[in-house]
Amino acid sequence: MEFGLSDEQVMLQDALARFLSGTGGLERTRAFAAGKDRRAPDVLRGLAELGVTGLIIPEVHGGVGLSLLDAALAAEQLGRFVAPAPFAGTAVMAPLALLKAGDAGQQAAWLPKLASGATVAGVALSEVTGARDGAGVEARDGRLHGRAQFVVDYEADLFVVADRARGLHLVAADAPGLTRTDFRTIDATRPTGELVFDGVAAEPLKAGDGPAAVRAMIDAGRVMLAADTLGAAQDMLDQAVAYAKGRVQFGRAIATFQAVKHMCAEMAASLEPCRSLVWYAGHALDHLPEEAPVMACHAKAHLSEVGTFVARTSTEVHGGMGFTDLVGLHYWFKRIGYNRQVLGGPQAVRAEAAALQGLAA
Amino acid sequence: MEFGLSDEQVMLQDALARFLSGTGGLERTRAFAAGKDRRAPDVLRGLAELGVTGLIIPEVHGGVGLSLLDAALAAEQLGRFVAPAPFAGTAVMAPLALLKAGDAGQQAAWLPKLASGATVAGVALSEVTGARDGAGVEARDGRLHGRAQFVVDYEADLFVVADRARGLHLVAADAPGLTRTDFRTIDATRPTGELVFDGVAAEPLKAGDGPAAVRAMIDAGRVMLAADTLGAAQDMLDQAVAYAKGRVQFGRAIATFQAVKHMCAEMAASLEPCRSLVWYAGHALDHLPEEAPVMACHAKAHLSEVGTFVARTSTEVHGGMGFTDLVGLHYWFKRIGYNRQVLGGPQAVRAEAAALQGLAA
Amino acid sequence: MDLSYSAEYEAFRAEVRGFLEANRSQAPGHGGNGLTWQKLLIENGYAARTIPREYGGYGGEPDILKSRIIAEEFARAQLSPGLGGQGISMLVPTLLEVGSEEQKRQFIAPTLRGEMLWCQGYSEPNAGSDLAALATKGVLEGDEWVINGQKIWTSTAHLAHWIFCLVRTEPDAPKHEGISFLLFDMKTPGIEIRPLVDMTGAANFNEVFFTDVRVPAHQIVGRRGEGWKVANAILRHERGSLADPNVMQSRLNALIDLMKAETLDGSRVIDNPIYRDRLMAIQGRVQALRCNDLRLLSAAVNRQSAPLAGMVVKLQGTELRHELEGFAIDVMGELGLLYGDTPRLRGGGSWQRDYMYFLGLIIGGGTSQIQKNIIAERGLDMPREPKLAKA
Amino acid sequence: MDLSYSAEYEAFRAEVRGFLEANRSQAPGHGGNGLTWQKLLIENGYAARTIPREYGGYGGEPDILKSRIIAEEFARAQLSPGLGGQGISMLVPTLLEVGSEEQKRQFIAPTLRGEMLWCQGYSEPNAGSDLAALATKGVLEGDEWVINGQKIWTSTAHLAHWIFCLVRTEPDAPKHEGISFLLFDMKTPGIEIRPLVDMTGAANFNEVFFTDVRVPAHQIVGRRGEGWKVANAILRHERGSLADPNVMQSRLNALIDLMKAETLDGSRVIDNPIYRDRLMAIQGRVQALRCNDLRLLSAAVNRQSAPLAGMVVKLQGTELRHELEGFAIDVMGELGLLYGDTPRLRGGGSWQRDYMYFLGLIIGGGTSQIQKNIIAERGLDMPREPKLAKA
Repeated sequence: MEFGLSDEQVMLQDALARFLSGTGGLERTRAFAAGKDRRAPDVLRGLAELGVTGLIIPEVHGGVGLSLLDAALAAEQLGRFVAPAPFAGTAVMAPLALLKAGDAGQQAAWLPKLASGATVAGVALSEVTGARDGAGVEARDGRLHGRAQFVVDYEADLFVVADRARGLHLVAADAPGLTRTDFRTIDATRPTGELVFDGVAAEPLKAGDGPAAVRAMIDAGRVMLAADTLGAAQDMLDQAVAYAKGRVQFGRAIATFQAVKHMCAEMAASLEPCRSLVWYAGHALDHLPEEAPVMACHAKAHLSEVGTFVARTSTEVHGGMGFTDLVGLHYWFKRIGYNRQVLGGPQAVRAEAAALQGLAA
Repeated sequence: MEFGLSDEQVMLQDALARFLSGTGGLERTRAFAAGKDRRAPDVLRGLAELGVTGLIIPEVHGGVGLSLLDAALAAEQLGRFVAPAPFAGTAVMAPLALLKAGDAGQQAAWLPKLASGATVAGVALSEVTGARDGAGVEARDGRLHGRAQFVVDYEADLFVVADRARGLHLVAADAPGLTRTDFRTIDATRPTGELVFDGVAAEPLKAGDGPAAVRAMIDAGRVMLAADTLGAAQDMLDQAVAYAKGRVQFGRAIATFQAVKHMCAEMAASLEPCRSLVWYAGHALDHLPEEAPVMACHAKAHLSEVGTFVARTSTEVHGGMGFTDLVGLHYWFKRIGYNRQVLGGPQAVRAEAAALQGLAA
Repeated sequence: MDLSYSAEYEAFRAEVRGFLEANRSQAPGHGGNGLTWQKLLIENGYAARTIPREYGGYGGEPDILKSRIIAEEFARAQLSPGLGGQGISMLVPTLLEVGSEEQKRQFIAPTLRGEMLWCQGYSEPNAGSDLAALATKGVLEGDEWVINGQKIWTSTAHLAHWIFCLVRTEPDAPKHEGISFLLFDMKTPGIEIRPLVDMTGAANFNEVFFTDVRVPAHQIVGRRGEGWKVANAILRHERGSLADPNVMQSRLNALIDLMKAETLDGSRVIDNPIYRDRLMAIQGRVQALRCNDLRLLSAAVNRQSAPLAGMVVKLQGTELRHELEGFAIDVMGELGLLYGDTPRLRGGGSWQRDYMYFLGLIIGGGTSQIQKNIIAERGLDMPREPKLAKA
Repeated sequence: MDLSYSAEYEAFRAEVRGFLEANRSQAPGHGGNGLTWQKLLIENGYAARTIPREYGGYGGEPDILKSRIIAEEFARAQLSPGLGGQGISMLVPTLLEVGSEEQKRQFIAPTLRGEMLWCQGYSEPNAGSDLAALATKGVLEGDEWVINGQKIWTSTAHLAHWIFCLVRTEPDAPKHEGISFLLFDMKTPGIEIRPLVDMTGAANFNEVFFTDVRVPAHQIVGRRGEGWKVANAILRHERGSLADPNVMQSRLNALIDLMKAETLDGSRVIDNPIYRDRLMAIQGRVQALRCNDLRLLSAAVNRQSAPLAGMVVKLQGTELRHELEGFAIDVMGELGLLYGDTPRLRGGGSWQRDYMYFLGLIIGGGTSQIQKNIIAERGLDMPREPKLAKA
């Protein structure tokens, strides 16, 4: 019985934190956000060197063969440093698609490239978690038609696309008939956009159970976003505490004011149990298949709510500075905001949790 | 343009406050709660002498002919002093029923008695605002069948009963075939219970538009409960501030702790706009018929939420004392809890507000 | 309780409507020019209404209801209510109250006409909530103040011709009594302006740096050391205006339209009971603040007092706007993340912008923590925090 | 991460189950007697497990997992886990840590057997959050303490044989150092007990008044003036136990059953999306606290540290229980108001009772404000409030 991180897991987190702070931390994120590049190759390369891109890919395919909990721990660090890097799609959901629904040839063709970071894969299944704007993709006669919005890790070479029947397909980024429309969102660290399929020839993943693979991808994707929020929110709390200790008003550090202390205590009190929830949900993905979908919903919804509270409260503790670009706190605020909506907002995800338990009418 | 209380209205409030504190205030309520009496005749008599029982009854019928806003101001004082007295039913909803749906004979027979307090009328229409436990009343061949729960001002001589078709009926408390079952609730100040009708002969109110009368009764009843909560919550805030100024811990009045001050400030900030909301909703009942139903819903729902917050927060400011019977704060807490559920809880009332605006599917 | 307007006011309303109909073509955005429009409004008493004629105003009697009617009718006609800005809203009332006759004559008229734009130099990096801690120094050398220091949150500094500024001129006086209120030209040598980008992505504010900025000694309002008093009377006016419940009402209406238009899995969001419940909860709170506003208006008209009702407006209003805008983002889901120049953007990105901007307003102009202190101490008469022992 | 139990522990679990099956008929409520049952549990190591044999315990090694397994299996079998109360949960550990050999021999065994019931005398009317302010005085006269003062929040005072009590014995020492920890018989002359009725309508607590109560001098635990230290080590244990997430889980299950059973206008409440959304939000928070509890258990087993995870349990857990119970009242609507001996009551009135009782717990054992101070200062290393100037 051990519910905690192994030494190896702590080392993974530390290594990732060292790399991400060494690679520039907030300043790298700022430069990425300000520039015209839609990828940060240095960050991606570093992650590949650390094995993060191949974290859950089996060693036989060039990965390191770790668990989805390890992936969640990596996501937490990426959120903590608001890293401008693809992850939930290319390193988690796309490999899961290949592992659960791809045939041996597809796995051999793509998994090593994903593991090495040579290929970045985007994942288009937002419509399965809730279609907006009438979007959705249909497969007819081996070709895809329709529209997919809010692709996870959209700046990609390859797309894993879920159709309305929860079948999965591979589409090259330069496939004829595929039109890409870049979106701008509040979160400059994770580019996204829309794909329009006009009879695009696609390669189906049909070795496994498509709907089951889609379910696993959604569950894992939600836990990754929750973990990302955990890391970002923890950092916002840490920044708030540090700022409050240093900021003097009325002749004393504002950290000595009970109102400020209580704001920080409330953030800590709501956030600390979230860490265990994310661990459990991450563990469940691999080991507790019956619990995994519901726990992924709860992790996603609860971290969205707590994340929103922490994002707002940390900004308040920073006073006017929190509102400016000078301290850059808004990168964390917006990252948490993005994680809230993608793959299902809190209401939608709670409704799904109820349905999964047979509680919905 | 004047949105405020007239001198007469302030005098009415003052007179009522003087009477209710003079009649014993909390101690009178305690005695009532501890005793076996289900009525407090001294309180009722005093209210009658002040004209409160006949507040909205026209002078021609022995009342004082004031407005429903005046009635809301009276309800506020009753809540403030957690007075063990019938009001929303006997002094507001029942007279409205007679005025809007009764014929001249019925009005002449009952309104003077209600005005003088000689007759107390209970109102049975909970099932119209939301039927629990399969309750509900049907009228067949001039007789009533079924069950009505949570009668407002249940300790009564006469009942005004709404059937499922929103027809209204008068039933004497001792009518053959009528069985009464007393309930005990958290709120000892306002006895309630259930009526079972086994083919009870009833006198229909059929001079006016029954459903419209029921609508007016519900709107007014909701505003009265909201006003009662306003008064009770304001008093809980006042008690919290007074307690905090007097209570010394760690060598200083707890009112000097920022956490305690902010709890009181948050109560005041959420409660103060409620006063204007109740005024507006009360005014709308008489003067803005198109707005009245929605505003009554908002007053009821919003005061329920703010009331719950204030009830809990004031108790916390009182520390352990707030939890005891020694200071008796729980009478206010429970009064607010009662007002929250009766005539529709916040969710139900908000759903009705949406439907009234044509927003529901 | 009487929510109707008397015949006099109804007549006034008709007059305003008549004016707007007749002059629509002269309004900015409808073919007219902003400065000409301002002149026309002042001549007719729809701008600078209560400012004396000798200083360039209309010279009318103060009448809260007429002011409200003017605001309502201009909003209804969707025509500009004339020039705003901190010069007109803050400096002019200040000068009228405490300026010298010469200052009134020199500054008020060009400010009203829009020829002289102002910015405000109050906040500093280390003097936010604690404004009395401000450190920008002014030293009298001969007949000039020599000013060094830094201001922050200076909106429109890059557009302003002049600044009204708090400067510490009496370093040895108690901290509230060592500040003076100075006016000076933004073209004076030694002033550097840096735009301050905020979380909305816009530079709504600036930092302003002063290095040996020389200002004629007579450009002081009030006496030396009275700057705190001069500034404070006006600051209070600013707080309520950040959370106008009528603007909130129109945002709520826009939100309802949004919920009717947006779909999730093919169903309108407005048809989802959970979202509808949240909408109604917000509507109830908006109504409470609208009624509170009506009470404040009435109290002002009838010279009654409702101090607590006024104190809670900023705290409650900015919080509610932040929540309302955030709820709209939830309504749109992923589409609510879109921001800036991007396809599929809803409402010009206003929901995200205002969600962030109102978080800024929760903080700005006195944080929520400061507001709660004020409500507790001034509104509920709770004691101030005891003095600290010297460290 | 490994949530399974090793073979040793699975065997132990099987052993506990076997015991429970075999001995069910001896349990209270199933034909057995509470004191006999307690004796049987101690003999088998299911109660007083780690307490040395010479003091009447089982004498086993501390093993957190076995303790957890015992608790789980007794709960699953719905059989009494043996006697509880403040004597067993608080006094016995205190005596084991700091009691004299004589005190251990005199008090522990009869307490464990249930022959000696205790109450706790810590809080006073003016020493609640500020326990160090306690004023009950003990003066040594000859070889007796003479005690005068008042305690409050003394649960089971009317049933207890003895009390463990904090008394100020050194009036001239600094306030934390002037308190002693005394034990005495509740039949000692001069003790008056008044039941303290609370908002739930029950007398869950008492006030206890001392007038010249004479206590033998040797009935002190630790030395004079060490009472604060003696009491404090144990107090920490109490805080977490107020919000057991496993109890919370079973309340949540009961809530779901309630929502399936209750109807509004003929529809099951569980079929209303708004209520379902609130239910799921609560379930998510319950899950977070259950996972947090698992982490604390694991940290204790593996001697790791998770201080913040422990500090937040009381604040979060009591708050969540209060909200959960309050939500159940909303689910029932008017029926949720019923309380006491009344027709149509649901769940024996437990929802209303726990709604109120958990508000009491939010306050009791350190108010939420005190909890937040602790989290900020000890958990987040934020500075204490500066010292006040002497008034």
